[in-house]
Amino acid sequence: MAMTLNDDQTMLRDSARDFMASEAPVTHFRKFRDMGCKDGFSHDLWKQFAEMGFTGILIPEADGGMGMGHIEAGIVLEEIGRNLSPSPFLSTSVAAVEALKLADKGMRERWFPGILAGETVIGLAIDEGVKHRPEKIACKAERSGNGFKLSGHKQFVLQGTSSDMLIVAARTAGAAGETDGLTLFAVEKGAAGMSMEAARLVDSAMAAHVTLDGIQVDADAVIGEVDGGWSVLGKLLDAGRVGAAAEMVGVGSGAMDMTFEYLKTRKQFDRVIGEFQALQHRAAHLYGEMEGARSIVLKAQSLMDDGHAKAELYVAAAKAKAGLACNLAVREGVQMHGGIGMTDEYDIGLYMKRDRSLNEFFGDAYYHADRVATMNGY
Amino acid sequence: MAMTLNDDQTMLRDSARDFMASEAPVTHFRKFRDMGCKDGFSHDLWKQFAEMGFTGILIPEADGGMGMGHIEAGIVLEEIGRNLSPSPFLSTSVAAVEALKLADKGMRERWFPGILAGETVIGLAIDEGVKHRPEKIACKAERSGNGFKLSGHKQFVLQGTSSDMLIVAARTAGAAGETDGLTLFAVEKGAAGMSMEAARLVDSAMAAHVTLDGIQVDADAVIGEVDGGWSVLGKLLDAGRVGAAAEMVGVGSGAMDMTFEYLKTRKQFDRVIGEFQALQHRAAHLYGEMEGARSIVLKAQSLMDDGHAKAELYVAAAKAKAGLACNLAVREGVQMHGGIGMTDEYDIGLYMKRDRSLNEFFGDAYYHADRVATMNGY
Amino acid sequence: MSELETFRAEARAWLEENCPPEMRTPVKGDEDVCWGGRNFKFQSEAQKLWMERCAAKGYTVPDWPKAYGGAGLSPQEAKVLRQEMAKLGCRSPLNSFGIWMLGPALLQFGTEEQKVHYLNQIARGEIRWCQGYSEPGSGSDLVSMQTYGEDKGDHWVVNGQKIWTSYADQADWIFCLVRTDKTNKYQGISFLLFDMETPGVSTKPIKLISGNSPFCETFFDNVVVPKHQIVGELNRGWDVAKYLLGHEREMISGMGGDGGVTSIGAAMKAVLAEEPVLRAQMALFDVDNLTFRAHGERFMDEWKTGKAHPAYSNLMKYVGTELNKKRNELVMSIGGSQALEWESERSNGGSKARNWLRTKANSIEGGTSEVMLNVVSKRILEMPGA
Amino acid sequence: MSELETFRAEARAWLEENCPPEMRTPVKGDEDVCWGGRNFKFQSEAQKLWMERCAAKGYTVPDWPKAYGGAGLSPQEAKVLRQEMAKLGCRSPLNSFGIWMLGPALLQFGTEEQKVHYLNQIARGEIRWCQGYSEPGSGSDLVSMQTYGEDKGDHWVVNGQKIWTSYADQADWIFCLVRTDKTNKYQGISFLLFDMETPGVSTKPIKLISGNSPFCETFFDNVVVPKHQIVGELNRGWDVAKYLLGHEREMISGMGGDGGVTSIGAAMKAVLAEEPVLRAQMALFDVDNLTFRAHGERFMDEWKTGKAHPAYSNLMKYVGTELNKKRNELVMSIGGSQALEWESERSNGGSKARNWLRTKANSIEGGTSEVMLNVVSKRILEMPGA
Repeated sequence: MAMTLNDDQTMLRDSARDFMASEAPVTHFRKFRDMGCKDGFSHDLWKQFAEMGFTGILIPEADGGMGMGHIEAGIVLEEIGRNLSPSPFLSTSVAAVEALKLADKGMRERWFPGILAGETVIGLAIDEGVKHRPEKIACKAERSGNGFKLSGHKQFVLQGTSSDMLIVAARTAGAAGETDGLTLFAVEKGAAGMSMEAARLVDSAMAAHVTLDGIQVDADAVIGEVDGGWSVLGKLLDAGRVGAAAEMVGVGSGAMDMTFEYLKTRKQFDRVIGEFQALQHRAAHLYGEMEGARSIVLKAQSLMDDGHAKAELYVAAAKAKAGLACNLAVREGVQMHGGIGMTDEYDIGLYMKRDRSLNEFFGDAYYHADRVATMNGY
Repeated sequence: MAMTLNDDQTMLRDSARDFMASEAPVTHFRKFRDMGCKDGFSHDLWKQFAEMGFTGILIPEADGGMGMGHIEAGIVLEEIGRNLSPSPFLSTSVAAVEALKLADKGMRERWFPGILAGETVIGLAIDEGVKHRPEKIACKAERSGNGFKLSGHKQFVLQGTSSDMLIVAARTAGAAGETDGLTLFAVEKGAAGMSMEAARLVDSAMAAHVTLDGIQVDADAVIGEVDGGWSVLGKLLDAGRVGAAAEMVGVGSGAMDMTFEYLKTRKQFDRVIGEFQALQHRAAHLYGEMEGARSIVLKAQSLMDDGHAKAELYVAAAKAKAGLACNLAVREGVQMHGGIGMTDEYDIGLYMKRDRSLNEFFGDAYYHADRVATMNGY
Repeated sequence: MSELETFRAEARAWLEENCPPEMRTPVKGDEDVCWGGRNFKFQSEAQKLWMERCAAKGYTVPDWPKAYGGAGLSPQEAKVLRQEMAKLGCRSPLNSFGIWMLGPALLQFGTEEQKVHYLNQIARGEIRWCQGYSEPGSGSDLVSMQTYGEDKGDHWVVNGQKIWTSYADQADWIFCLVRTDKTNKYQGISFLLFDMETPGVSTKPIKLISGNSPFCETFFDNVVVPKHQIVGELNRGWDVAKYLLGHEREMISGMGGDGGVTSIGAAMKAVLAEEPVLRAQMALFDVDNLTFRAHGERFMDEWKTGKAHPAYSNLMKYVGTELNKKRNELVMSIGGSQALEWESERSNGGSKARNWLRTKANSIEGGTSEVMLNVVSKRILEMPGA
Repeated sequence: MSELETFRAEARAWLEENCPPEMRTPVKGDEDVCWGGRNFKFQSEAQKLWMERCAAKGYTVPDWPKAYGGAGLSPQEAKVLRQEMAKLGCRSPLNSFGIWMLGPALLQFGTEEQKVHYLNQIARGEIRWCQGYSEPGSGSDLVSMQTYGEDKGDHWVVNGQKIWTSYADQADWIFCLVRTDKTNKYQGISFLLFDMETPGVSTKPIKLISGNSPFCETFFDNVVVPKHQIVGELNRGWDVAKYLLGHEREMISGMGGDGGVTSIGAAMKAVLAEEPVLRAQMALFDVDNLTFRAHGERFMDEWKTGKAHPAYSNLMKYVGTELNKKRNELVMSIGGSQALEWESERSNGGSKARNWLRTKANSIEGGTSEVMLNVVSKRILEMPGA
């Protein structure tokens, strides 16, 4: 495919851009943050997402969704990033949906309608340590009765306490470090033995620590194959990674545009600071990094949509590059804003916080650079 | 000790600076390069080094030397670096002498007088692969008659074919990867079974590939203890590393000064290019990097002279930092010189070549950063 | 035993006897720091005792003359004292902008009367100072400041507004740059001292991205400042300010600390063992960190012996603050999702994240990195141009 | 089968039949490259045959119109042809500044007569071109050039000196910027074409740090250039030059290549396994490299559809050349002491070191990185100032 948006995609971008800018701009985020909202997002906005058709963007048409791909999901995510719009879109409509697409009909019918309606939120119970290391999953799922008994600890479950269901990755066989023997489970809210502690993050999102204390689930809670969860998880994670990368393109672009605007208006030493060549060169370099990030993200989305064998490599590179570029954008943004960039009153600091969370979510740039090296054979 | 040069050291610096600038400036280097000199250095200059007292700077007073330390050796090396003066000083008078200081009297008496007189050159036969990995030494030294029989392959032996003696690190016990079981040997020129192939390097120095084909040496060729060569080798290498770092401070400073001078005179777009703020900021940043390199090298030298337990850590950090800073200096130097920096006629490219060799010699910045991490416990 | 070693033994003995055990434990947060001043609430009896004992001995400002509340130590002795305090893990008895910033300026520019009066107050922790330099809109361009002191014979009447006044809401007095001549941009500013309780002074904390409010906006509405409260000459306040900024830069660049050579990598070994690329970043950081500590040591030794370029502190400020930002980026990376937590007990109230965000100001306050690079390039490297 | 797939099959068949086996092996060095021209010595019969067959088919310049020696392929067809050539490992039949630089400029600015004449010569590899832009002292500041063409009615008489003329000593003709109006700095330069055998033209190779001499100084001493040998309007040569520089930038940034996405890390696996910090640098480089290839692909697609900013090639030139320098630094690091060798057979005559040094010019020639950043900042980001 050509590395440019086609007409449909351009239309989607325009409508997503208008929607986020009018319904969920940074002021919307501030409002929910300042009221100390326990969900970290607005359920009303989530419904509006559904009305716009965003929540089902990746759900197949046969299941009532839009049947679109990762490029389209990324278009929405970029605008979410640019406006810091708080929502469960990335976890629910991108990562979880990608896994549920591989589930049987019963599972799809159980969850897709709620997602399409903007009523259902799904959390991802993957990470167990402070860093993303899915192959090290140790949570246990032992055969028990008609199904399985889950036990272990999960963390960094975004919107966990607001979720109607958690996708839990657990080990039905093998040991931590092995990719075989993992299984994904759909565990519903309020399951006996599940306890959660929500923690507010630096970007005001809510992330839960989840304890699974012998939770009993039926066999039909399994998403995909027993012991074969690694491939489903891989799809879920790659969707989440390229999605987080797309959101970071939005966050970085938002921070960059705001900063360039500031350079064109702020005066120091009787000159607009954008006239200073040292800042100009840094601005141009930053622009190049963000343009690169935008390109590799588009490439990775396109390969995912094509089911290309190299998709995994490009997704890893895209998550790494978007993370590095967005991080540069927010660091340069705060520095070039000077003192006011340090104040809570100005938005640039909010972009820095959001960048930090997104960089960490689904594995940071260093983790993915390491994966690129491994996939490249060294 | 205070992190400034004392009066004696300042005098030494002034005299080394005058000497190199008048007797071995870049034109001297060019002359030997352009004549395709097989040694890669001038024996006459080596004698002059001796007359200045440089060759015995680290040789104890009891052995007829100056009895000075690594700070003083570094002062000479910095001026060598600044002028790209070709000489066997680093291998012979710094690294080899540091090992020979730990040898018995017979060995010291055999070699120190020639070094003091500027007549003897010693080569270091340490590296076996393309990268510096001393713990991986595999060359064998098997017991044989009154001594040992050496076999194996060595490379990157600077001034190897001009050397009167090679210090050969070989394995009397243990296997590649172990630090125990190494022994250092003094192998004289022309030993039966030794063959060499000299290769000119990018900086016009001559480095030999050495084949040891069952070379028979007596027991008294051992430097230090049999099987205990790792600690002697460690001393030799740390002296070489901090010495190479000091030389890189000189190379980087020479390149930097030349570049700053150019920025102050070259005109483009009707302005002296040093007026451009983007170049000014890069210049100031580079200056900071070089000043940092100068500082950590001085610190490492000082800790070596004090026999401090942290010397090894600081030497590794100094080799890494000097390598990174000097590399930045030559890259910025060539770029800021523009087109003429690419010509053989201008000196800046010679600094780039010398930097590359010195960065590689005794382990590059990445190798030493890795060692810093290991020594720091992670 | 050399004189210095005798001093070391004495200092050691005094510290062992006088430093309460509670004051030998690591500082956990800002609440453990003793700032002194009229309104300071000591966190514990030990904290109060430690400050008072040090003040009596002259050890809050060891290298100041005895007449001004110091112990009159030589630079070498002061270094030995710092070493011994570090060995025992003694906390700093008193932190203060008076000690770090105003003090050195008064020692250089103050009258004898001012020195005796203000320096002793500072040394005893009686008066807490804040700094009034920046103004809204002036930022890096300090000479564009507008706060004006109108000459009324034996006093000035000051009107205007300052911003980024550290802890102004907790400070007792302010040292403040005030325009006293509107016709001369550079030589029309004076360096004034006045009480924050003077009628007309008010403050308003600024909430930062870290969630904390260490800085204030400070407003002056017809504030009366007697003429004897000027430091240095009339309209030459810029000289004092620049001198003082040099000291601030040292402080911010982190050279006043305990050396900071301990790698943060070791404590994070388990994480780094599984993250080879992150470990490599940490390794390269450690190289830079060891370098900076050696650089700081060298700079101090050159500074003390008059060999350092007068503008060199600008370089140290640039290098040190950029390094500190990098350190905190790594701390966040290694800390992973837990370091993102903002309020939880597990994250100690988000201390890693808040510290990380706080460090972003390091390269802005006290002269931005950009201004530092300008100064280094112009004054040290002597690059041409305006 | 779609039209494009039909074309693919045909192209494939033609290549298999016409590309000699020797021309399907990797290019080892500059001596394997076919540059064409009056004095070119073909390295082998196969090389000559391959160029001639391609020229006859229009495949030396596949997307040029047939009337000018091309095959008249659409951009899609040209891409397919490149893909098929890459699959078979076919060498480029003809490299030439005529194809890469002058050709596109003539297509845009040339008269019909010029197009028919010069483009066909280029396509057939008959005339080898060089570029006369830079002058000693002008460097990045091209408009300050001094080479002057005096108007003599039906011809100019050119005097002056150029520098960095690529392969001028081997070229047949030159496209050259010449000042034709001394009163107008920007609009006083014309774009002239002339034969290097014209009396008064002489060249002198410049030895580079890589040891090679791909560039010359070129001298003009009363060189007669007929008036019809101008491209574009009188005194508007700068428009032609800028257009052409855009093409040069693409070429130098490496986007014309085969994609270049293959990691150099895999081949160096054994070294990298023992060097964790170097491996991390390589990993981060691979991220940047994959990024740049995707970026180039996106740029090309946007360029072709008219969506790219006209100055965007400046950004690609900056990013691509800096990346290539970094790649070669890593190649040298991984190659270790062997890569330092300069003449040995083992090092293939120092090819790694010489390539590494050669890449240092990438960010200077065809517009320095600094000029590229200026242009991006001013024209794309619309930053204020002169």
